[in-house]
Amino acid sequence: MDLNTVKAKAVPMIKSFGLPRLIITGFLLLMFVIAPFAGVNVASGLSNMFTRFGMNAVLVLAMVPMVHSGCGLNFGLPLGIISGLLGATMSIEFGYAGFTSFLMAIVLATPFAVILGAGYGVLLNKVKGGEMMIATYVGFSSVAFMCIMWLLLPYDSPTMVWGYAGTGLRTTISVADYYGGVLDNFLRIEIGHLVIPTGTILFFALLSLLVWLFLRTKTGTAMTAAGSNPVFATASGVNVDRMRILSVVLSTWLGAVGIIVYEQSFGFIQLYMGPFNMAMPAVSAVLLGGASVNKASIANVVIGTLLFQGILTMTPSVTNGLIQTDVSEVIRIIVSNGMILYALTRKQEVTR
Amino acid sequence: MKVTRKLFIRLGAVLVIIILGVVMFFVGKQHTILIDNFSSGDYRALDEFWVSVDGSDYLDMSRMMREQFVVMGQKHNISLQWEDEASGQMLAVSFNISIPLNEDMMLLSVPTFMADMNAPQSTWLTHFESQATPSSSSPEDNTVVLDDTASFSSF
Amino acid sequence: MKGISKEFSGNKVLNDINFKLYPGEILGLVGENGAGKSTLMKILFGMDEIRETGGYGGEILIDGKKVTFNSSEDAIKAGIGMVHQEFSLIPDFTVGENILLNREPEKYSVMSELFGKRLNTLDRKEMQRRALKAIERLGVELDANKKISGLPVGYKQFTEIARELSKEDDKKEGGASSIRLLVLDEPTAVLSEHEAVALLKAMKMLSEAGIAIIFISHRLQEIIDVCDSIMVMRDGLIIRHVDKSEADVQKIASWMVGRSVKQERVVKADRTVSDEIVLKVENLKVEMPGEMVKNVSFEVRKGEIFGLGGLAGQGKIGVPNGIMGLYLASGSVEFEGKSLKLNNPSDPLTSGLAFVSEDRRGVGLLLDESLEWNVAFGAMQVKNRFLKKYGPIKFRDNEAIRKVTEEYVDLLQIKCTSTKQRARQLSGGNQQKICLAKAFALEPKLLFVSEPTRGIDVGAKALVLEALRKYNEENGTTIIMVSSELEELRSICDRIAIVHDGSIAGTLNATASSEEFGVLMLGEMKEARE
Amino acid sequence: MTKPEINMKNISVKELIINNIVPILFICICAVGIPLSGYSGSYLLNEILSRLGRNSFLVLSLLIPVMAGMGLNFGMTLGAMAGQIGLIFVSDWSVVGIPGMVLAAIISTPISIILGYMCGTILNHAKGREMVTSYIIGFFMNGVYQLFVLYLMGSLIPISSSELILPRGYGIRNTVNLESMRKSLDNLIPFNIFGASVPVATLILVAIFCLIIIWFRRTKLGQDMRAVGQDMEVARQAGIKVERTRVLSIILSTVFAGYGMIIYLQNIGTLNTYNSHSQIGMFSIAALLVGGASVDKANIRNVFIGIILFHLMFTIAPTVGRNLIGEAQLGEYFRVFVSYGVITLALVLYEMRKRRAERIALEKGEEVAV
Repeated sequence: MDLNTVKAKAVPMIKSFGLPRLIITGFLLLMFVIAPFAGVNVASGLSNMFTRFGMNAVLVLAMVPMVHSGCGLNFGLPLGIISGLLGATMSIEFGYAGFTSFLMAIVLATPFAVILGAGYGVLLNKVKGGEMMIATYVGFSSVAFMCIMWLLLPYDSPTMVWGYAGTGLRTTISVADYYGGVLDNFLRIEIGHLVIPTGTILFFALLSLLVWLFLRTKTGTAMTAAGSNPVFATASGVNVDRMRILSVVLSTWLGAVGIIVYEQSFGFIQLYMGPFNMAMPAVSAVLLGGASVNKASIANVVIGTLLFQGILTMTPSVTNGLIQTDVSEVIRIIVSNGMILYALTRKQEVTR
Repeated sequence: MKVTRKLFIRLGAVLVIIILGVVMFFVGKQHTILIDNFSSGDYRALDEFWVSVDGSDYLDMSRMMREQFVVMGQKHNISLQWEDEASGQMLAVSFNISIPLNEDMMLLSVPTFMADMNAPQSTWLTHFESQATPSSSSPEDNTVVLDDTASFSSF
Repeated sequence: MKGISKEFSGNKVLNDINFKLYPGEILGLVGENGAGKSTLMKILFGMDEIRETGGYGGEILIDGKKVTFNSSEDAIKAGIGMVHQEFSLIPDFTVGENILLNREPEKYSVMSELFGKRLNTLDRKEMQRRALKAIERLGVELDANKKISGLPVGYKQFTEIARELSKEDDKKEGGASSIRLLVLDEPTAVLSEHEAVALLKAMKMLSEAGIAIIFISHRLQEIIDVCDSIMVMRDGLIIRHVDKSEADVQKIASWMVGRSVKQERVVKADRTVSDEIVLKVENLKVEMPGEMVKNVSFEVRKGEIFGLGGLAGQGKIGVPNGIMGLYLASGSVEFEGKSLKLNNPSDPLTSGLAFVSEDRRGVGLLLDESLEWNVAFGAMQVKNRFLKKYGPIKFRDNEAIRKVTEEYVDLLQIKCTSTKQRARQLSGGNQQKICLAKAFALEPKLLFVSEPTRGIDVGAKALVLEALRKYNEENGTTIIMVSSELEELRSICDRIAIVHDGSIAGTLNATASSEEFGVLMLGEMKEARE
Repeated sequence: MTKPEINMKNISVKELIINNIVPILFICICAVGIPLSGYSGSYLLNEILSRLGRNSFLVLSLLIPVMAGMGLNFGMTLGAMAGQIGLIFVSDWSVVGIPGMVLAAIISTPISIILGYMCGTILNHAKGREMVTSYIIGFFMNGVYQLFVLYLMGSLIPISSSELILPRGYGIRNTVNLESMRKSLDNLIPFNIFGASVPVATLILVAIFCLIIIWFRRTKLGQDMRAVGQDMEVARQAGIKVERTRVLSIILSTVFAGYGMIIYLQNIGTLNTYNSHSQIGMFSIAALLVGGASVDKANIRNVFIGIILFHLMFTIAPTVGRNLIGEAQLGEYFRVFVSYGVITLALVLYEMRKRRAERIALEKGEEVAV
């Protein structure tokens, strides 16, 4: 095989894979290669990666429905997170424990997710073309609004409210006594340093399967078509606006479930400004996985989350080991926002 | 022709701005002058004198005192007033000092100055190394707040 | 202009065009859409488009000297001005600002020495003066300080013309000679009667001032009123170039459309078309930009191929788009005796209508999805075909979709690597066939086909028409075909209705003479003007 | 300044309210809030004057991109970063007072120009979604800024002052003390009115900037920007260099935002190295929108009305929260909510108005055709 044929084969492959993704994959591999030299245990690095993958994957999955229906990247993820937080705190307030509390959190979050999602969807239908900016700010304002609500809502479970005042929720609430780790510890695999939170990953797989199946139904197909070419969908008798609302509701609900999964793994509920910056990492993860502003698949979610979380877990330990400096925060910011920028400025996507 | 004219004007403008920057650097550089009334070597401290820097209010300095003046720029005027021990008359002197650009802190020893007013500036105006309290290198000192939501309350 | 010819990727669109123009002469240029008028004008104006597609043959002489325009700026310098069909005006600027857009006189400012010329301030007084001067030459009343957005269309048109006139003021700076020739591309199409009269008057004034004008219009009466000579183009040739005294509306119309019938009628004569009315449209009004339908009524018989013809922009395309609910419509549409809900795309679809849109890439296809999706999607959504049911949940039946797509790929001879290929990657003709397949998969009782042959090559054209004809014959499906190409309609339709100015000018049998169609298309029968 | 609409009479009262819903809402909030806060008039006046001085320049820097049709320049954070880098250097060299500010401005200018050029070029690749892109650019450059300030300063870029550098030997500390520069501009020309100190020199500077903007609108470049802002294609046909004009508008905005940041920080007196800039864009934009501006229309009047109303709310919110519910934190959250809510509301209204205008344009076109 001479050089030219290699080139001829490699160039389109790189193009379809995307240069930034290639760089980041290369970077991650490099991290794993040099990890032993930096005195970092590869196995614990991997387990960290898997744990964080489980934590975040559902949140990233929440991007998929909205992208499919043409609503763009779900910068309004905080809205779903808020629904999840409401569900979680109510489940604790009502005193459920263990796996029941996890289930109940999801069940209780569902009506909020549906109502908020529907309202949000109606709003997005009114601002077609400017969804992303408005989604960002809807997310932010709802977080700020909920900050007020967390102070005012009549919770009184002692584990959640401020001890001295008796009212107002704490900024962080431990879920250790409720649903902390219920998924992570289910069928947990431990081989030496390598730990895999099987339950969480299985749960993500289940949700992915559901989304995958949904996209193969008549409605799911209509939703994808509505995103791919709304005029075509209309001409084929699909109610595009309804499809978009449906997708927003789905995304919001997945966001709600996502945050509950995140909490059970993380061990704490973070209220107030906690959900504020959660949209960006999820957005960039799905983009990193190969999605674009109007196309996203489950595979994008899996690859993207693995890569993104891999970078996040490996860089701090490796750079710390090598140059005694933690540059991971900077790398996170540059990678995640750079990825979003790349997606926004790609030519083919502007012509939608 | 026109291109070169424009180029000259632009280069000129850039030059003017650079010069302005340099001037600002000289004019705005902050220095600390320590006026002290310590006995040093052969020179005895004065009982009492009054000092003013760049026309500020006179400050009363007694024996073994050291005062700090924060000033901007290099050229400064120092005025001293004291009571002559012999005649009981009030005497005054006013003189200019020029602080080297790279000196952050200078020590002006008044007794040394009084001993020989005509001595070069370097004899009584000397470099002073501030004994800044060595910062305790606790880990908290090394952390910075990167969370951008933190600035809400600071706004 | 001498011996001008132009090829677009092998298609000869202009062939040996020769004409002369004297100072102050008004030349009327008429022809059907696609006759080559616009291309000719683009060559004259030195547009980039021409050079990018391989330049042109022949030469242009001004005052006996050969000129070559490398860009439209060159043309402007030579004193040629052009007013395009679409306005290029900034809505929130005043008339004056628009007239002098990017040619504003400037006052010297010190800052410009430092930051470049663009920091000179505008010389408002001089702007006002030049704008007024240009308006004055045009002889119309136009307030230079009014904002464009608040003006009626006619005044926008005047602004455009005034801009061309004002360009001669630039000569002090840019060396442009005074304006010699003005090209007006269908300036009256959007004007009201009153405004059009004012425009014609302005044109006469300009011509008296020695400016030659090439005037393109579909309103023949206007042409006869105002022009000194009239040139008729068809299929890239000059058919006639006559003095106005030799022309009347009838003659011009027949020159325009009267081409020899190249395509044989292919419909079997003995085909039975029942008398049963299957579709009845009354007082249809559709708000489709550029293709407004004002009041259309017609009836279509079961099993027939019905043609809708007419010039571009007259509203024929709006008819199917309105009935299928893609654009806001009102009026009544009855299908098989049942009235259809308008403005609701799913109702006509479920009732058994289907539509192949003229906007293939915009409306007709999911460019980024597979051919399978494109073919099956409509049928899946409307007819619940290609689905597998598990309880209440309906899944796509990928196997059935693949099969049906392959079937149509064979049937319509669609050239593709696989049924999984993306629609974007196909050629125009094959994309059109996919659109047909999509419509056929719906198994419609009535099929709208809008401009099915636009922008596809000859072979594909014949195939598409053949497919339609066959489909009609074999399934007895009623087909309503909308096309700008009259000959195409005449080759397969039974009856043809001509749409003019948003309503039906008349319905003729396909065998009627070209002259009759020509007259209907130009709508001159109805609006006889003095 | 844009002249008032000629056909003012055609606008109904209802439409007038809808078009100005944001300022009206704010006037209501302030009208209710001021008595509840219990602040004295002179205190409020003092606060407003000081905030007017420190924020005007920043908000004014947003006007130019709006004029060029690029929407609200969320990328003004870039300018703020440049300004901060200037200030860090200046305080390392211990150049203080007005000369320090001037020097910081001089240092920030080339940085702003480079950043603005980058931002503008990227935005040219994302036409139609400038705002979300500029917003992300802000975040992205924040990462680069951190890389510079937290890791390279003190290691690669010489910074000597131990007051600035973290004990570990590189990176700038959380806060940079600008005490020696604090209010040096504000108090340059001391003046008091009703017990409130007026930052005369700052306001003069702001006034000069306003004049520059007014003058700029009348230049050829300003005219070109307006043309590009309204219709890129028409402007291109007329021979205006659209891309270049757009980049220039962003560069100008970035440079002025840098100066604005320096003025802002001299009033505050401390520089939060890693936070000061990150929210400044958001608050400036919120203030502009409160003043009745929209994504495609903004003028100097909007700037001042906006700053006064927005900061009035900002000042009183915590106290009102405490007086009303007994929780100052509530007021804090409230004002954050309002800031974001205002931007959301303004963006939504803008998008809806745009779609309605398209609809009306269609109907109008039809009428003419009839």
